[in-house]
Amino acid sequence: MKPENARGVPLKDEDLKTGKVLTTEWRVKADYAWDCGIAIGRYLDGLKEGKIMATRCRRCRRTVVPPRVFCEWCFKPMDEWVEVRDTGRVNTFSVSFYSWDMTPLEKPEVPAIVEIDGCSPGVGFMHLLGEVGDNLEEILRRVKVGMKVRAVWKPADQRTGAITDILYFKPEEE
Amino acid sequence: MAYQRVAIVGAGITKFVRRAQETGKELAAQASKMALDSCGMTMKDIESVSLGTAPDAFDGVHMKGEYLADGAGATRKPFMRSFVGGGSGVYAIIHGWYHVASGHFDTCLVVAEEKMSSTMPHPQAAFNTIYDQFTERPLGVNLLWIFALEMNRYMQVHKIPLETIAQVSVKNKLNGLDHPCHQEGITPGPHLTVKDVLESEVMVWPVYRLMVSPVSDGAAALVLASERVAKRMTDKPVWIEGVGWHLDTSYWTNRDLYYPRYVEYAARMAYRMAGITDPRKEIHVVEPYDPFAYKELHHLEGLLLADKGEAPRLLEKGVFNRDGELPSCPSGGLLGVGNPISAAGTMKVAEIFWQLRGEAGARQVARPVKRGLAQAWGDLMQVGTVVVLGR
Amino acid sequence: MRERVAIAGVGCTAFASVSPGSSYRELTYEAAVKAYEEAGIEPKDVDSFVCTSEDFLEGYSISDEYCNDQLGAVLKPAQTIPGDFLHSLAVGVMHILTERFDVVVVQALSKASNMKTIPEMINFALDPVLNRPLDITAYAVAGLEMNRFLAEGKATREQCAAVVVKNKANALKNPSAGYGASITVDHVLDSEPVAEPVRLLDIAPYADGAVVMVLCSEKLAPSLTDKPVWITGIGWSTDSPTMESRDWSEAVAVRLAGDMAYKMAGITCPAKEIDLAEVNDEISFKELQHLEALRLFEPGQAGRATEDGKTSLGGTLPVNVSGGGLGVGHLFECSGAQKVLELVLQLRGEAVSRQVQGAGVGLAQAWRGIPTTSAAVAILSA
Amino acid sequence: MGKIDRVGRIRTLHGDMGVWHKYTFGLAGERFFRALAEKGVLLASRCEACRKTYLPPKVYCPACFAELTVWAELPPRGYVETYTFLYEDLEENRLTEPVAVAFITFPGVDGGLVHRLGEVRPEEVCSGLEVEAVLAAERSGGLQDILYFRPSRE
Repeated sequence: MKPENARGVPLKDEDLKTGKVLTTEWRVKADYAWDCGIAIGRYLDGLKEGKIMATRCRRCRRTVVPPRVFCEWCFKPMDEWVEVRDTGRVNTFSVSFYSWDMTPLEKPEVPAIVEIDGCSPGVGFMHLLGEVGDNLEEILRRVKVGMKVRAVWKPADQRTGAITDILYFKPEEE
Repeated sequence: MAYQRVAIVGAGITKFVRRAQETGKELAAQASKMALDSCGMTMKDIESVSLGTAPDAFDGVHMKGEYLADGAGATRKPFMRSFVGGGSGVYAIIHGWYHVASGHFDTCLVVAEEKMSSTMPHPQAAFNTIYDQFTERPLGVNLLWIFALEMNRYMQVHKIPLETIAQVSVKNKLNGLDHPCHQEGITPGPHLTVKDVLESEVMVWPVYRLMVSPVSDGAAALVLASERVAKRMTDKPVWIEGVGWHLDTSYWTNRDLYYPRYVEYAARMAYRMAGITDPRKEIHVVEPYDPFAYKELHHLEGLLLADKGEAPRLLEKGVFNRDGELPSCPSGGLLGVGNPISAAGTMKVAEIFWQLRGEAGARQVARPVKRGLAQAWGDLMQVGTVVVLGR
Repeated sequence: MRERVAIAGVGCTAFASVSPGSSYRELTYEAAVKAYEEAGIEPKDVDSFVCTSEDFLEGYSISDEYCNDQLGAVLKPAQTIPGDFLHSLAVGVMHILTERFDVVVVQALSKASNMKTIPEMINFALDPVLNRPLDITAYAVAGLEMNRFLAEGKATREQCAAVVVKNKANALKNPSAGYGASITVDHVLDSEPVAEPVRLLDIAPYADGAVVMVLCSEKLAPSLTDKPVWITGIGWSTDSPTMESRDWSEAVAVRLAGDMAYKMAGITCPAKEIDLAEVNDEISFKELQHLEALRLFEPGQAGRATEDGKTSLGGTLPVNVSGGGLGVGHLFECSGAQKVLELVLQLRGEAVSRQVQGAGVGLAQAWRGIPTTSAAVAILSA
Repeated sequence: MGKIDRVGRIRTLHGDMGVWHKYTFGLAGERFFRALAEKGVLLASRCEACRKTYLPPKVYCPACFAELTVWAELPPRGYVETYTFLYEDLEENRLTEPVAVAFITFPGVDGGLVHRLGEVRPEEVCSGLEVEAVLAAERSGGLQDILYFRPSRE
């Protein structure tokens, strides 16, 4: 039966910790100062002012967020900036019990894709939902795909021009 | 048809393990040696090397392709790395196919390697860096989010119960027990049931722990040869009849995740080249990419091997079992064998290679097989890479 | 000679030390619009898109995710090659030679200015067990190689400095080169030592920029351009990547890549058949080392030829008339693209103030930089 | 969409790739650095087919993939093949004292080691200089177990 006598020496986590096997560590300093450019620059400026800025292509009749200077469908420059509303509908969501580096969370986070009102159908961005409960059962009871939500902003003086200027999206009565 | 016909003549693989003592170079060398020995070739017979390996952030070496070069036998040879995220494991074969089909070379060694265990504090932390630094990374996103969001969308649109999706884990993890290289500890035992899967820890709902393929170290390799050389090397060459790959927009939050159009376009490209008009009849065994349980069903629909939303029902009818009409993931897949990302894709191509030659032993599917398909997926729900093989 | 591949359109942004007004997407978009305009095509006419990038240079993992929208490559065959632009060019050539594709777009860009810790990034490419614990700047590799190159009498220290003087003077005549200067050999020799004998002015400064090119099959070329430039030879190779098992003075991978490209192009005597060359000069001595590995000069002769002006504009074999990396700036993975771009302008006779008269066959050679031994070569002809 | 034509409108986002790494030494590295730590000796591995003796040793031959089981201790004396003097550290700070680094080969061996040179005046350093390894008193297993190479004493 193929494959035969495959190689590979498995180790246990302790082997690395107890020094049964030699190891060496390296903390790379990989620092960057990314140029935001035209589209994302204006987008982050807008967030600082409590606005969600989108761009619109007239030929494709598309208003999209996050904004870009080109329409990737027809490859022409976008025609105009459009301020869209800070409300929308949940396209999909999940309930995360782990942080970005797999440390368990006491209170679960609720990531979601929010379709933003004022953009083309199905167009939105990823953010977190809030005020929807802090255990799985309650969250699954209160959060539904298609549900209307509204952005909750940081106070103006604490906003820096970042996606985190929006704290989360909370449910909105119909 | 102006290009040379190309066949796979040899395959090699290492065990998939959670933490390997070997360096990435040593893993690549072990897989390459097995592939060459399996068809009685040496590096003198190899004219070019195509390496597939995923983010440098895992092995912890910048320009990882260069670091791995002497592990892939590339010293003083034409050597090129290709990188399409998780799809690299199958794309590296497509890349190798172009090396030979274009007439540049008569042989090409395809090597795929991944050593995720070097990443601290946890390999998942490296996945945070695949997200857009301006609009997504500040949210503290981890890889499971995007899968859970897609899985939930797929389940909602087609009303698929969790129990059905859990069956994929059971099928693949039990299949994986028959694979000599399967990773220890990822399958509780031969008695695994849907109930066990749904009682495992909820990590990022609706993804349960036993629905996620493990983090792994491992390597796999294949030897490609032109028709002239292949016929000299083996009496059972497996022809690369179709190759296809497509990349969708990176604005993944502007597309509906319930259906992988990029996989469909990649499959159509490969089918057109292989002269396949009715894939559901002409493909006899398939290895779709299954990093998460739902993803196998999601990809079977993208590969046009099931209508949209139909894959779960075919699963329940046993169509995708090893003794079914269209065996899917007979190897055990990423869920059952392990997921060293790019090496996992190449493991799938190797599985189809062994199945078509009738050498899969305990994993050999019941029905006769003449044509098989291997597929990988990658990036932000964005790239499909497909290879159609035939005897 | 098998079927040839044509370059039907080229587009590039300015090459500058910083590019804060554009994001990496906008930089590529600007170059793509120019290239598609020149070839008279739209993204839907393109069969395959080959992008070039390295994760840790861009600052995010799987840079393949973010390469396609700005090329219009949505739901298209697109892939990323972590190599130099010349490696991606080779992929484009292979795609077209299988006759499954007629039009292929190749892209590369540099956002070097966005990296805050470049030496640590280069060091991060060293072996974590055998080299990194020394905690030294990766320019040590260049120092060890240059010292060996000089010790074996391949060239004198002054001849290496003459390369810097020549390339920075050439750059003064290239409007898109940012690092032109009128300096002397002594300026170079007296600059601050970094990894003796490598000094500050021996090292090409970094630059930003993007290049996009449209390749097409021989039969389609007439319908896309009336001034095609033909890729008649392509080759690439890698020597052992480790410090401990490399040849310290000869660029073996460059020789092998060159021979592969010459074989495909049917070139038997490169020194006579190549009219001009754009070769990697990331560190001054590398230009001389690469010229000899490419058989354009006999071993030990490239240095003297540079001093005698043979490799200057107007010489018998002009080298790096664009200014090279020392004059235009080192563009990381996009370096090869700047070299091919120069050859396209020269072979079309559009190089104005720095036109090489009667340029018919040009060579572009790339090296992936410290600490690699990977090289690629392309032969272009009018 | 217009270009940014005022420096005040330029926006930059600072960030990093927030991972660090813990590496194993591999099968060959484990054996090499254990021998160095415990017995203070350098090992090389031999490929008969290619007639090559690799330093640092490998468990496979990069040229023919043969498994290398013949390992041997090297005489403690090596020779400087090439060297350089570093005037900058990793963070591009100027060094007050240049650091000498060399590639050291050993008789009958393919390869060698890159390491610092110590106890030597810059003008003494030359190709062919015979050197010996100066080992740390307390050895934990790794390249740091060699402090530097110095001109050999006898």
